[in-house]
Amino acid sequence: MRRQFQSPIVLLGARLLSPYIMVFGWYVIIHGHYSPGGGFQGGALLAASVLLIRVAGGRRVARLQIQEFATTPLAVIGVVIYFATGLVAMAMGGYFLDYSALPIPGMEPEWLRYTGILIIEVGIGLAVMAILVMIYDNMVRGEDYA
Amino acid sequence: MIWELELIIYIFLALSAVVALEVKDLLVAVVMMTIFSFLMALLFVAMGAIDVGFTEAVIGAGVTGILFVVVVFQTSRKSND
Amino acid sequence: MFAGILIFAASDLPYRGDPDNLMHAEESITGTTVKGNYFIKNAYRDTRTPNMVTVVLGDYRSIDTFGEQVVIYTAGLITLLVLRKTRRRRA
Amino acid sequence: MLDFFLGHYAYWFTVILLCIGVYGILFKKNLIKKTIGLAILQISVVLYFVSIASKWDATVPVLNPDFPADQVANYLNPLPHTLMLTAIVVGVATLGVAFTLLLAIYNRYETLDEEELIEKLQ
Repeated sequence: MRRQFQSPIVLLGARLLSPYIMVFGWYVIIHGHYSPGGGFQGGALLAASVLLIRVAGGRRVARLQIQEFATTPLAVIGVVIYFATGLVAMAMGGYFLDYSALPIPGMEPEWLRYTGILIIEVGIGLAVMAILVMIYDNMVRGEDYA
Repeated sequence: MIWELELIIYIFLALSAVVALEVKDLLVAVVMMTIFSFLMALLFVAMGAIDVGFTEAVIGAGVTGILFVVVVFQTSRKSND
Repeated sequence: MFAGILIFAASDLPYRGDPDNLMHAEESITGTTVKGNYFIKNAYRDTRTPNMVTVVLGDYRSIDTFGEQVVIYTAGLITLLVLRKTRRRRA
Repeated sequence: MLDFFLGHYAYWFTVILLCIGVYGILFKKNLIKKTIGLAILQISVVLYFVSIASKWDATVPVLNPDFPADQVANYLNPLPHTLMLTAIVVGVATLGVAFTLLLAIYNRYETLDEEELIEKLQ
């Protein structure tokens, strides 16, 4: 509707800043056991790095990073990672989402629970990133900014 | 918990909330809403809830601000009250 | 007036930050155990993870977190369906 | 007297924020202003839950070997933090649904003011 003129300086700044935000998001997800962080915060940071390119560059540039039809399968993959972890634990004889029954050989039950928390946090991060980007894409559908 | 710092942040929170509701230009209201979220994240960290403060700083100031700006650009910018 | 009633009611709440509050006690007034102290004592011993918030989010209350994830997934699908239908009618 | 004030001022300011949010929902005519009021009310409830979890002279809930975990007065209560962490993320998702409905209303009726909307509905 209200079309802004395209500014190359803003686009350059966004392209410089976006990969570092994405790396910091993965760091927050992986390192969430020892410092403040976790799946929700890391997923929101990943979504912020994708939305920065989309706001600064418009659809033509954003199509090179993550395409619009790819967000729904990513959200499904995130939910399925979480659910499959619970189902595998239940198939191995534990309760639903009981990580100490996961079939990884050679680990004590405490470290198995540590690994289970890590797996489900990757799932949460993917789902949160995909859904926040999906809301933005549906709201600006058919119109081009910047 | 440092109670003098929390008292100052509380007063600024109430001020920014009132300004965000009373201003006529909707873009200014969105910016005041972002300031409100940042002060709230600062207050959470001062109370010791670092995870909640981190989440509020990322989501309340980043993603919600972008969504508000998109809605204001797609609809009208002026408000009658 | 609404604010006055709420402020008067809030003045009867227990003091903030007191470690002897009912919420931080070992047993509640109905005799059941309060789970917060259990989380603080046993989080590192059970999962070898220092961050207690992550442990409570991912291990002890993981089914709750799964419910939250399904809720935000449904919210994303609602935006997809509603906006696709209205844009098609307008065009 | 100072003790009473220190114990309760957080609750009073939380009540004031909640009343500002209710005022925004009830008396503002623009729908975006109503949404801002909704966000303020939601964050004030989160603030109440965080403020009842605090203890004097306690550290953040990340395990530190200098403070033994047997004495629970050393650490804050991690349970309300977890509940509010998920509440914020679900809050932004439901806010997205609210924006979606706003855009659908604007695409059909070309206005966001409440009185004009009622006139066009009749």
